Amino acid sequence: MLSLIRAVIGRDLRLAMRRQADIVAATFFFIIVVSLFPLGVGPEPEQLRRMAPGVLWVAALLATMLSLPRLFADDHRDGTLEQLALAPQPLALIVLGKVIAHWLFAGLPLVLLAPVLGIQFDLAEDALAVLTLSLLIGTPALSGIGAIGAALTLGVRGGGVLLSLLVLPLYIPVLIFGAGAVDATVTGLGAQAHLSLLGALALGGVFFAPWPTAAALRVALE
Amino acid sequence: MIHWNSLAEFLAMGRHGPYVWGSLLVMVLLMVAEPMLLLRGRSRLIARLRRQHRAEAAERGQARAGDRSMANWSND
Amino acid sequence: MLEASNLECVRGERRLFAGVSFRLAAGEMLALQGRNGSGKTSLLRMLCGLTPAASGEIRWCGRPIARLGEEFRSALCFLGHQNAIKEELTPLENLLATARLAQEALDEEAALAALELVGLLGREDLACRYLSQGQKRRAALARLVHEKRALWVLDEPYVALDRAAIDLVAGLVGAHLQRGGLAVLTTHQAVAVSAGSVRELTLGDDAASQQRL
Amino acid sequence: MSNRLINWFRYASPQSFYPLAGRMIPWFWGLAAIFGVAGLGIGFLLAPSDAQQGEGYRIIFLHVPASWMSMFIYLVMAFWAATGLAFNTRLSGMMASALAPTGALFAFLSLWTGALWGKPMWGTWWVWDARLTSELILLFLYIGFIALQAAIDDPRRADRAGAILALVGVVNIPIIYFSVQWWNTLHQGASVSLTKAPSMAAMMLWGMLLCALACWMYSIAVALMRVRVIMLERERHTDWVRALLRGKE
Repeated sequence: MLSLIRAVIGRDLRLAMRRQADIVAATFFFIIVVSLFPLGVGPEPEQLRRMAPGVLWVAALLATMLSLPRLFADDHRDGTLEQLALAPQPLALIVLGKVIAHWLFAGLPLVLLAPVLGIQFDLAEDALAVLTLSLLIGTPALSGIGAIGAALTLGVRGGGVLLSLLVLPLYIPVLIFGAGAVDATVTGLGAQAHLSLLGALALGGVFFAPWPTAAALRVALE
Repeated sequence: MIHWNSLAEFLAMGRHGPYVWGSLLVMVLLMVAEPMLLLRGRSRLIARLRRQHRAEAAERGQARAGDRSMANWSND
Repeated sequence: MLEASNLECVRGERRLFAGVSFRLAAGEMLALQGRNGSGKTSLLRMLCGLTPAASGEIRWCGRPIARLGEEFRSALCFLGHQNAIKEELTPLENLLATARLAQEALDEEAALAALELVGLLGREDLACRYLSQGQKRRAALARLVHEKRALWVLDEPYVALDRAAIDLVAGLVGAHLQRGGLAVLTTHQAVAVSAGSVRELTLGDDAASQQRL
Repeated sequence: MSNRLINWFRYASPQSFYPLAGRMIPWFWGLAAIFGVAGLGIGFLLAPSDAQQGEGYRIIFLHVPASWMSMFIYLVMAFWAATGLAFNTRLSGMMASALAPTGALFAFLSLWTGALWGKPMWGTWWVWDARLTSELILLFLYIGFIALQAAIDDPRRADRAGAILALVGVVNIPIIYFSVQWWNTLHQGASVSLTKAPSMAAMMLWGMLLCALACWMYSIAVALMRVRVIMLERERHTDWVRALLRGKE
């Protein structure tokens, strides 16, 4: 079971490394969106500090959305998805592997970049730490929940736009607790509660989402 | 029994008239429009299906006639 | 072992076929024929359990495949219309990754031997996107060299292959049948296999079975 | 028990459900009209004005039933979706897709009446109140469901994809609602909220219940009408639809 998940992760990571342009594009999208905000609302440090958690988190949601359509589309096009669906293990396990791989190449770069971008917004050290931690805990949930949308819109007309329509409302709790954690640190309330709830969402997202995703993939393959 | 003393008072709704009547109007309008649209869609669908079925029946009749003519031709 | 009774396939508003029944024992091969659009691929996908049949049932060792699930899938090797080859990976990586995903033990030596057999030695380190259509197909078919699962379902295995490669694949299928395996494949060409008995099934023969619903 | 349930679903085939629905629709329209007239009569003519909110509170007779229905319809939709996935019945998927537009309509009406209520009471059209925000997200979920089904050509596939989405949504709604409420208490603190409803006189309660019943009956009637249209469309090549349409000429 673990070896299967490892095999899926290994394959997807290798594919992602051969196609680095995608990762780089999504990462730069994140950087650019975050950097545009101060230009739009002005450079007052006080205002920027207040906005930072929300801006970074919304940008993270959008950057994740950008890489989601290809999560299953490539495998679908070249017939690999059929092979995965016919593997003698539950498809949900394979999906779990793909979700973890997606997080490693789409979510983790955002986490690593967050402290640097947070400095642009004049965040204090403790807020930077909580921001990074909240992204570290929360982004797996984005990959997990997003996989459901990616599977549902597989091979569907206008899939990309539809995907955001389906997935973004489901991201709202992650956004609220993620940005809220940083907010709570800034206002001195302590981020403990937010982070625990975020952790619960991430666990739910990563371990329950593969089942509806697998069901949706089977529907798409019919 | 009735709460209002005059029609004007009823319509004014204690200065909240536009809000109250705006709510009611839109709600009633949409709740009337929805079944109306459904009825129209239904009659259009039925007309379209009838046309289709008729066309199919004609096609099938023609195909049968075509079979017969083929048979005659091969008999010659 | 593999048994299909009264299968019906509906695609959109068309019935592609109905009343398709056959029975395949160990060492037998079913060659599916029929013109384009007669539902060959649909039938294969049904046999794999990817597409549910509109009516009818498929049984493996006497039990419905829908009920068997993973037990059936672990006896099944499917090679679809598409190659299931990753353009970014080399033939060797593709072969190893496929085996690992199917939870089969395949070491690099065996994989290289398989690639040599299908004539891809010397190209095993070249990303598949640089290969020709026929070479990609060969890379996909290299799976079959060490494939030990009982039921092979192959969709157009001979497409894009030259004469030598066709003979090679026919040989692999023949050896598989000789081991007591089963195979179902679609083809437009009549290709003799070395061993095992071949049944033929032609889809979409009678215009009556294929009709608009 | 489950066996009988399956049988019941099998008998509820489109062919036998279509005429049954046709016979039921007028009754539900009638009930909707009676409840609606009674509810609006009590709410707008008989009920006394509210001490704090004056006459504007009467919007609540529209707003609360619309919100209730929008949430209730999502649950019913998810129920049909689940039965469709579990028993693979044709009718369930059709019912789910027939309910979605009506649910979206009520979600929209709830937002609309909420905004018109908020302007005189709070002095603003929109407040990021937990309920209003959740209602907005619910509207997004409905729109997502409708858009997904519209984008898939094969109706069986559309049904099953929609069913998975509806079930995911139903699991998520409580989480979303909880998170929005959490967020709301942090950001708004002691500001006004809908939870501080006017202490309700018995007559107000009756008016609201009757209005809610009217919306309920309306939803059933409209959903049955729509499911009949969907049935005709999807089963257009079957003999019973052919016979039905021939009979009407």
